[in-house]
Amino acid sequence: MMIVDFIATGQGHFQAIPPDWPGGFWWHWLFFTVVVIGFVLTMVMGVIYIERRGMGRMQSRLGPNRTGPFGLLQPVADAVKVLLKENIVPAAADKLVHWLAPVVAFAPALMIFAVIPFSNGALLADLNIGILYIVAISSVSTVGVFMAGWGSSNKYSLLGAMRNVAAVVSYEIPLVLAIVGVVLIAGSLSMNQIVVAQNIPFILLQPLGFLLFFAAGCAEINRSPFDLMEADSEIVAGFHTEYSGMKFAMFYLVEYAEAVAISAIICTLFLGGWKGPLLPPWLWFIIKVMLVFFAMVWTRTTLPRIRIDQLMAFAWKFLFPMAIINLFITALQVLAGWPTQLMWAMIIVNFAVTAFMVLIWSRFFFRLGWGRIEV
Amino acid sequence: MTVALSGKEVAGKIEEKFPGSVVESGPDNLVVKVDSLLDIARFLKEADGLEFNYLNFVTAVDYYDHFAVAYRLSSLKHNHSLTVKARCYDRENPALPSVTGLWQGADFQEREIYDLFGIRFEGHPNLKRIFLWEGFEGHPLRKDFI
Amino acid sequence: MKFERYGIGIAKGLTVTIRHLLRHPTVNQYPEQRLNISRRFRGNELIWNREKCTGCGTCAKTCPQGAIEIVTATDMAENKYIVDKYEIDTGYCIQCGLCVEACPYEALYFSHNFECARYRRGELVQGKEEMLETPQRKVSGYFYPDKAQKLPGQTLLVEKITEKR
Amino acid sequence: MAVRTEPFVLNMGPVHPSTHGVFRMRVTLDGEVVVDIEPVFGYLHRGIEKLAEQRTYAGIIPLTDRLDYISSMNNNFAYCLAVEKLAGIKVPERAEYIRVIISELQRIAALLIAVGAFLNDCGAFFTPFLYMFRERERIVDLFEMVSGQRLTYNYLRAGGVSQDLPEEFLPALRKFMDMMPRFMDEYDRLLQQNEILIARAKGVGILPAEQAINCSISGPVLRASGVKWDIRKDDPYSIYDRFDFDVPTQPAGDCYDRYRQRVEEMRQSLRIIEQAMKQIPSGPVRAEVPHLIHPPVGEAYGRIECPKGELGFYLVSDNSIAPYRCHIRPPSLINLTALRDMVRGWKVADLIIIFGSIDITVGEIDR
Repeated sequence: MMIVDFIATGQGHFQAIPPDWPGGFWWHWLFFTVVVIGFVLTMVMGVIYIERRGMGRMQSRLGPNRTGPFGLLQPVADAVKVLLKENIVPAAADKLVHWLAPVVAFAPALMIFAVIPFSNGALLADLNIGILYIVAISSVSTVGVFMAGWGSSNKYSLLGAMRNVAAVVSYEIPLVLAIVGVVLIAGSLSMNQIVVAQNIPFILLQPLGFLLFFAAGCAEINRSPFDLMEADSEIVAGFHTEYSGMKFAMFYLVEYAEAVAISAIICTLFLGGWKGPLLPPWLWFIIKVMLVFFAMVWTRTTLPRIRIDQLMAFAWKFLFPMAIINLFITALQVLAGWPTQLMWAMIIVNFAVTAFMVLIWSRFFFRLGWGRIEV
Repeated sequence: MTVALSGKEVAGKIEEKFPGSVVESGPDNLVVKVDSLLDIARFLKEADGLEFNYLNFVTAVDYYDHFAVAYRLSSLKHNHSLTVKARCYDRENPALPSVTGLWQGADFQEREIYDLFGIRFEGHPNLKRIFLWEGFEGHPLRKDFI
Repeated sequence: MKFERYGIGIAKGLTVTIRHLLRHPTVNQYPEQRLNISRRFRGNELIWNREKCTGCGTCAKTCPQGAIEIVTATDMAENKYIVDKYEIDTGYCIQCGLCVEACPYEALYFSHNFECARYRRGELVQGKEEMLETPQRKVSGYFYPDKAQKLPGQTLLVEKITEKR
Repeated sequence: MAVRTEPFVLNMGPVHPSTHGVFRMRVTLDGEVVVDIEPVFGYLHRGIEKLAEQRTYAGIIPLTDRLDYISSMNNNFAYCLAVEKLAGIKVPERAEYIRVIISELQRIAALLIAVGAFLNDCGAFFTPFLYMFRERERIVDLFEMVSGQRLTYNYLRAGGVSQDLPEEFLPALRKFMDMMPRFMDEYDRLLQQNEILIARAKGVGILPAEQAINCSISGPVLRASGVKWDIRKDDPYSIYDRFDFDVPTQPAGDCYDRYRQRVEEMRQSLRIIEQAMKQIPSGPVRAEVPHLIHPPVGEAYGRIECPKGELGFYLVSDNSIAPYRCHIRPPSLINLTALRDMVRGWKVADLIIIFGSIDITVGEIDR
């Protein structure tokens, strides 16, 4: 029904122009396109720097510190180096698919940022189905990844791509279910509305939802401990084993752009987005994105990788039932009107529920490593 | 402390069971006939009081007129050890029975001896060259290999 | 197997890594920050004492790689050998130190210099003149404890505090 | 519904991030499940046994450094034991203690790498590996002080060690010994109870005790299968009978047990060093041994418990200055015998960690 509406009314669904914006829709569109591209590129450089330096320090070494002040220009140097490299295409590769794969993977990663608010109303398109749009778009990257794995005609690539497809298909479900809890409380699918509705960050109201979303999001974008699509110790580099030069740079960009995207979504849905005292909203937003990304770096530094069957079991036997239960409890609370009236009670109850559920579920129903598939 | 069993004592035990199979016996080793090597090996592995369940290593030495293949056996239960040798006089096409059926640990080592000395082990499940590639000429650890 | 659940092990691990974030890194920045190498350093270069060498060739015999080439002539008047050619191909040298240990006249030492990379293989061959002791190339204390005493002490990582910020 | 699948062959290595060198496995996979595996060796074959036949007894010691290049001191030790047995050389007391200290330090260093590499194979992105390298670096520093080099030490000689310990060695070792247990606790905190590691490694790649013995497995892999067999205890060489230490074993013989076994062995090594440091006497460190040894005709087998297992040198002498035959018993190679049985039916990811838990060095496999 909604899609029919959307097509029929066309632009009508864009809430589009904030009232004080000088110029029309097209200026808005042009400005934010530039902002989004600039934001993604600079943030990718920023997070690469954070990842390498932060991980270096956690591993008792320094990380890159030679190019520029504090090594800040290292991502630039990397980019220049990788762009100047020879572009090698395997003889047996499916040339067209091999060539197209990075583009297909990159476009959705960029498109996600269209609906992410940097400040109140400051976003490319304030879709009233923003979160649905994100869910739909974000899994398109998988097609690119699978094209890369298939087109390279390399067995490692194929293994990596198959793992990725399996993981993304499974993890979409808990991801979406974790979002629904937030949507229920906020009462809107629009990203901007969700932020506006957060008088307190939703992580307090939805602790279990946050955990589920964080785990599922990490799996969705191949961050450790779910990075087994490009597990370097097992299948060399996974789907981009055969990529080099510019195309490899694209995949590298996709990897980090997706990480930034998931961080941005997490901080929009759970951490209050651009809201914060004193500092300007866009700065708050960037700080929060960086913090979430740092958490990902932190887990990547510490945790071993899980196996593919454990990955699937984790999605279906742990995250999925937990998400359902979380959704059920949230729905009851929303029916009872808690989010508006008994906010403190909801915080306490939900934290208790989270701890209780995790304990019970891992005590009786699920343990990592159960249910190995025998041959 | 691992006790090195006297070859003479063990030779006596073997002679009882398989008369005429021991060629020579010294204080710490004994040399057996190639034909009865597998039987003796099984006897050494299973006989009470010996129970050599652990094969430390297998190796060969080229003495120009013959190859001596040495099996160093020990028993983790009784903590004693023994070196059993077999001599292979054929230089063109030396062959020995494989002991992989008794001690799986001999698998790679027999392949290694095959590779580097050219001694074939009959009954080995996968007797291929191990370090050098198929088609390499000669067997490097033979003394006449330059 | 009580501890296998609830994420306690994961949380413990996370504390360890975050604590390392606040510690000093263990690495040092090589060209600016140089550590003293061992007093007994066995490097790529050898140092030869022209006065003490009698040209007996023990070093060449001991060398397992055959990297030392020594050609001598007999000086009948003084009843000794004259070393015509003494060459070490440091490209073949495995720095085992057996030649230094074998020299009966204490005429061969290791050099304490470690930055001796070359661009060409041919430059790796050390001739007679390049093997003498110079201020840049000090004698290493390998096998000669009295020489070792004169060298600066080795910087040890065990003495570097990395646990506190 | 049964899906019809078709196995395919994957060539792992010789250049692969986690084959620990140039080792190759032809893996037959059915989807992700390992159906068959054939290890292929020889990419690092240097013919050390053949080379040894043309070198003097002293000249072989640098060759042994290059066998298992992360535990060179132990290789030297095994070789020197064999030569001493062959030529009947008596080693001075102080040299024996130095050997034990050095060899146990080397064991810690090698086991640190083994554990670190195993955890790295499990996917902990270099963190445990780098932490353990940090401690290994401290040990290597001590070795550099003693022998002048950081990897190929060439320190032990038939009849002792090449030179005495420098006087600053024992204080530095003391400092190391004081800090090491703290770091070991830290490693345990990092990953010992990690749920993911337990899920990955517990029950994976089980090696039963009978099969381990039958396959001539030795070292930590054997002990992790529950066989209490340590050459230091059961056939004490050098002066190991003077020290009080335990031989830890693990019950199950899976990857996690092998990992724990190595950590426990490090602690035991620390105990041995502690005692040796207290007892070390002064005196000469090298027996009067001629440069060119002419051992009597005969054969000798010198073996030690090296970090990978039983490392032995089987020397045959013909009374010349070079051994007639020098056979090396490589623990890495022989420990791989059971690999095929251990990995069949597990997944690719398990193959990597099972292989990592065996802990091989290709320099020793191929020789």
